[in-house]
Amino acid sequence: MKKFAYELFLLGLIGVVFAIAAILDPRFLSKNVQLELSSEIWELGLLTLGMTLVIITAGIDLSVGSAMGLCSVSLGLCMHANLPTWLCALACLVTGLTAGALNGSLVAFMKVHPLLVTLATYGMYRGFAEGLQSATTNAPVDASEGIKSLAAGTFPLVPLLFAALTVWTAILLGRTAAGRGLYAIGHNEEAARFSGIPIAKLKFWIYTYTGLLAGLAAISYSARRSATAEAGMVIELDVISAVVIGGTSIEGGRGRIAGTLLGVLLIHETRQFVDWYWQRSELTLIVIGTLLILAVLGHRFLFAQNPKTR
Amino acid sequence: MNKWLSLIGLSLASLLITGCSGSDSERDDGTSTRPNSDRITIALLPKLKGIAYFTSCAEGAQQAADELDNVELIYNGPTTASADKQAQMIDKWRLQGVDVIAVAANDPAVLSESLKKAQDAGITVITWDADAQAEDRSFFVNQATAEAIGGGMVDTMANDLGGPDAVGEVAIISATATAANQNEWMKHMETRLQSYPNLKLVATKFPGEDQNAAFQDSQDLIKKHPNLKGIFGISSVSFPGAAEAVKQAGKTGEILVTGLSTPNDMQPYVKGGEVKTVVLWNTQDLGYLTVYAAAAIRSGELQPGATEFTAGRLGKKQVSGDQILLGDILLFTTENIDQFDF
Amino acid sequence: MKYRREASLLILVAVLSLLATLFDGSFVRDNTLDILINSIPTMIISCGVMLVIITGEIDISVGSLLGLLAAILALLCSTVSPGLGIHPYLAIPIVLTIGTLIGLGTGCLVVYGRVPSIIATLGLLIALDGAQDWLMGGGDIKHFPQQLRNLGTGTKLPINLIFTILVVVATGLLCRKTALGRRIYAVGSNRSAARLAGISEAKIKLFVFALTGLLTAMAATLWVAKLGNVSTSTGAGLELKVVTCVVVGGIAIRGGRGRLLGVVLAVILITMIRTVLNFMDLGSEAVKWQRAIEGVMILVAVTSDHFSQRQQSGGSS
Amino acid sequence: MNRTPDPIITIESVSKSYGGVEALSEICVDILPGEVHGLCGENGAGKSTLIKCLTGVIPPETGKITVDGTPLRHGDIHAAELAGIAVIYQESTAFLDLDLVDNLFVGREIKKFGWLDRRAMEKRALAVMQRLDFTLDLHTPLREFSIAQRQMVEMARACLRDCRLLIMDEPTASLSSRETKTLLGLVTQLRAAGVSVLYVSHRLEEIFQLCDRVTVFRDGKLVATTPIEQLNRDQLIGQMVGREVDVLTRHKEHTERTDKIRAKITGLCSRGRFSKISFEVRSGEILGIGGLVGAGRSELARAIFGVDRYDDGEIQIDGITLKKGSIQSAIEAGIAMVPEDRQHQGLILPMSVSENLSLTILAELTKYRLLHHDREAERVQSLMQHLAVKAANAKMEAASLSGGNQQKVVLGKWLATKPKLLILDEPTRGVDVAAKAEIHRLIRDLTEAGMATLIMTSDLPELITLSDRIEVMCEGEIAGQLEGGTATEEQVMRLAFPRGEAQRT
Repeated sequence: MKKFAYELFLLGLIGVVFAIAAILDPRFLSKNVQLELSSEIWELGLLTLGMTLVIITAGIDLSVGSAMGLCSVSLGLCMHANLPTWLCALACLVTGLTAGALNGSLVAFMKVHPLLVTLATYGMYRGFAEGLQSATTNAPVDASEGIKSLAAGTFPLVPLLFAALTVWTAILLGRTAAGRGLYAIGHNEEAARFSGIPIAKLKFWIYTYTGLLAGLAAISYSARRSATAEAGMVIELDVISAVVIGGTSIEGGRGRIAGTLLGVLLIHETRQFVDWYWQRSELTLIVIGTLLILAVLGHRFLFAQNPKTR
Repeated sequence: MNKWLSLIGLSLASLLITGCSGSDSERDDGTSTRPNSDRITIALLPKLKGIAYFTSCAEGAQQAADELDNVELIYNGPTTASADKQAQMIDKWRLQGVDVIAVAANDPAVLSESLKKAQDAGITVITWDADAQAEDRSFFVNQATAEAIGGGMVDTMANDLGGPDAVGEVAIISATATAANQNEWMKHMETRLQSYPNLKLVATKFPGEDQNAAFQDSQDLIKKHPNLKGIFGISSVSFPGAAEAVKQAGKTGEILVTGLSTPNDMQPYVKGGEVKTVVLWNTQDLGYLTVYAAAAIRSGELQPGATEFTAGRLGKKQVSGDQILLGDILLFTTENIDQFDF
Repeated sequence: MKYRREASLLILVAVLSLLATLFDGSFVRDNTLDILINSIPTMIISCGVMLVIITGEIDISVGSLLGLLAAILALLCSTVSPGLGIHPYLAIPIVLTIGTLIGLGTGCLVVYGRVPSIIATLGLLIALDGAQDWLMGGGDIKHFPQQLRNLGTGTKLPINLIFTILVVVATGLLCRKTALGRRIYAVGSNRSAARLAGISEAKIKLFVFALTGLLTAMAATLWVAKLGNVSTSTGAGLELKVVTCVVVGGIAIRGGRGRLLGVVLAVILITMIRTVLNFMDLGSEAVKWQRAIEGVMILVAVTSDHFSQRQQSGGSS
Repeated sequence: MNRTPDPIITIESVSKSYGGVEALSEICVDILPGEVHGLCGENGAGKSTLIKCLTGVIPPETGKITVDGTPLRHGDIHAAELAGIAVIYQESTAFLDLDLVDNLFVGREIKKFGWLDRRAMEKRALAVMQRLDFTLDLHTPLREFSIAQRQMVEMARACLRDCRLLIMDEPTASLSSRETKTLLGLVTQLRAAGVSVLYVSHRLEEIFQLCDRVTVFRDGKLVATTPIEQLNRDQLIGQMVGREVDVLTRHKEHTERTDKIRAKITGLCSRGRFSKISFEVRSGEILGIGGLVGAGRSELARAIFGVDRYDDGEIQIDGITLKKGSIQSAIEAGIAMVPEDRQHQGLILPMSVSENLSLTILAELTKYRLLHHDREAERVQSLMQHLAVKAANAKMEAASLSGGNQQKVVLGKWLATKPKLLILDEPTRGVDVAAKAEIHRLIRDLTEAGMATLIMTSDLPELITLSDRIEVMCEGEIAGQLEGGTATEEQVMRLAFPRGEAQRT
């Protein structure tokens, strides 16, 4: 149990949010409300899966939100052209894959610092999304019936997909050679290289995977709202916050999917409840920012594994 | 052991944070989300919070809510003009069971799903300021259509530059290239410009929400186009940015800037001469009317097919089809701007 | 070659100027001063963030911080409600103090709280943005006293530019001519060695964060003075622009390396991209791609350096 | 020699413990003015802790340190510096991004009206370099200097501080023989000038050559302080390990040396690093590569292991040509490498011993692509037994092991791959005497079992006793071959020095 002490702590915090909600407005906790509000969580959840891997290798991807916007626009263009649903979805995923692969190859093969690469592509992908949208449809595109029934219909495809990917990512991280390699890279890239870990390959694939997830998230988002360049705006802040609150070290080498899931849940519930009860958008920002700092402080001072080392 | 202590500590801290801010906000706008059978809860959703335009609408709305003693008003909106965030808020209001949701839509397509769901849940949905898709709401409190706004700005500019035969180059400074409202207005502006053959649109810029960029773009336009006579600043960022750029370039009087703004907000530039005419309507009245309309629709007083209804101090207001008309566009100039305070 | 980076940035600036001159013969004459003035906020803040990055940390909260400080200054100075109408010469020192204190607070989180700086400042980026919106309440704040506006719009003498040059020169002197400056580099270059040399890493880091806060407050003041308008979007996205400039200017993101001159050139370069694109006849369709074009240029600037560096140093350790 | 009875530094019953483990207990040592005082002990004996106490990096828990009769403020770096205690650390404390002048003066800048007085600093830098008899460019960032040159800068930095006591912690660990000679000469010079030196080294030859008295620590306790004349080599080792150890067994002729060529390197070139390298290593053979630091040995090792690319030439393992610059294909072909820098390249310190050991054999431990934890534990357990790694359990962080045990883990993770060719780059640097002997024995056993071994080392006795054959490198080329066991240190050195310089020395 000691191994999961921090996860328990996060659970406790989520409990605190629920407790506050129970006192202030119990309606927030009703099954119906929680279910309805959960539609917001899937995109955040999907993106954190990739981001956890990236941050474990001591990397970062600031461009996920922008990539999601670009994917959404490409999906919109395909739907606008009345292409078959599967082709639309495929185009969206391929866009994400390509965006991720560009990040990945610059980080892995050109060895540019991931912060720099994704800082640049953050502006670039959003720029392309906006350019593409305004040069073609010049307006968001309504999700086609096909896409709607695929991702926002009665069959919970997105949640199931998210669950499956979560399990897959957790297994990848905890039970495979690749996962062990990711931790090794995060702790000490040089030593990992000398141990024969295929660093470039692994890095390339995790950024590409993150791009693919951005594509998935874009489909989910577009089905709920519409295909627009606005998709994923500033979501990267929530994604990074959720991963870090989940106990993944921004310095690399430490982190678990279980923590990330709880981080997502904590951010989601906090945001939703503050929005729900106080109805002040700016207050939500203040609370989320403070939560992020407090969580990391809490982790540092309560769960530092080895107080002897600096 | 100390883990649990810490947990308690943290929870206390978070309680404290949320607690403090809670009392604060309730004092500020006196909202309460408790439903009450004989009271009407109206949720007023602007395109974005924090700009003078919508704040003055909210002031008017609050006046109306105070007059109608059975109305509780919730006013909240996204901090950027994001349709997605608006949709999230509509969803929450639906779940909280408000009675009326009044939306200034950032994007009809994005909001459609949420509005439909709200209507299905028995909530009265109306739009104000910017319309959604017609089937997604019962009434639209129409202060001006996109066509009237776009056309109005062009007419004003042409008028200030010398009437139907106005000669010169004009430019538009918008927000982002994907801003739905601005794009809609620009479409109509370009159409209307065709009726002024000697006004030539030489450039359109998209500085986003960045003040500095809006200023820089205006500055560059002024230098690049020496024959520039007019700039349309069609967002809350680009209008003052353009006016300031004209002022600092020493082109006051030579280049005119116009756009949409509350009179208070642009008053210094109207006085200064960079802006001859500001186009707008009475925003306080808009908020006021919206709340009255919402209450009237909810109580069944105002039903489809009606041709007019009484809105407090505004008196009888015309209803045309599913549109409630606010009245004419106001033009603020140096003569009349001091008469308005919003 | 030691000044490789600076030389290539200079060449890029020259190429862009030339390009713009093709479209407008008097581009350089007409625009040099304006480009410099428009670069002021980025330039001043970059000086601080550069030092932070040299110590091996990062500060991405400056955009929100600038917004918050501008809002505070606006509320203090504005002559119309909700402004308090305080004399700017009283209000400015207050804002500078608040800026420095917030910077110091960030430093404390990083140094004593041991929160990684990217996370601490990410949290602040989000929270301060909320605080700014909270404070602004209604809408834009205008109506500033002339003494304040004069700092930004002195037509005869660009006081703000002169002041910025002073800041840059002072930063340069700090880097090259003072013990403190060398210690900032030393901490970023090898922190354990710095400790053994008797340098207090904590003090150095607190200093650079506090300085960044102070410089951000100065930039906020000049921002308000120049644009005469504070809105809730003031400062949004500035942090990314600043970090981009610092990195393109050749400051190693891992700390210890880089020169101010490169950063100054990078700020000018990145500021002028917009103006140059404005002066090229992009046509109504191409204008929509402006942000994408800027993005591509920045990506090229950030990565091209790695191409050449790789060739230079080969694969050695 | 001028002997004053009063010691300049007295250490009285100093103790310090970390998390319940006593690193130093009741240590009493005095250091006389103008003496070179050797400090010996196995890794973990407490030498580094004592140094940290002396320099004020950490405060001792009990006891006191006096300089010239005045007690030193504990845990105060500046106080120690003011008292004239300077130190050259084991790990480099250079600022690679700063230039030479900055490196010399950072923390103790010369100022004029509050500004840096660059000219004065440059002048003093030149003076101190002259005194130490070397010249380096003042404005080149240290990154561009060799390790030996950086070490010289460190020396100069210490000398600049007008120190009374200079502490040198393994100063020659990464220096070539010639550079070592320069450095030792320098120490002698300092002694003549009245500076005391506390000299920490695993290299016993240096201790005997240089020191006046030797203090030996074992497990945090003082064993003895003895004048050097009263000690011989075996006695000193005896003091360190508590028993007499056969440190460097004389080379035994391998009877089973087969003729099977395991690795064949032909015409390997890498511009600016090495050129025209050709040799063969047979199964059951240890090939030593000697040469000065900077002769290209490590670079060669890196190229063979695929860390760096090379321009020309070919590497074959069992007749199969390797892909250039790919560690993965080198490992697949059966090459393993124990790299030079244990802490940064060899191990992942924050990971557990078990995770470190299994890192190279993850593919073997998977079933349906999933890691098999039981199998992993089994393999790790057997490796740890085989290598006699001293760790409480396999879940311990690698960082918490001693240097020798860490090196065993590095060795172990590569032995797990059952390599055909094992490359060892400075395998025993910074490893204590006992662990060194164990590592040597291990290398020999494995090689006899059919592995081919390539060993790069600056430690001449190690090179000579361990290798079957020796290739000596000089300025990136092979200067000559020697037979292991029968070669002398002088022969190696003669080949290692560039032509022209050899005559002079």
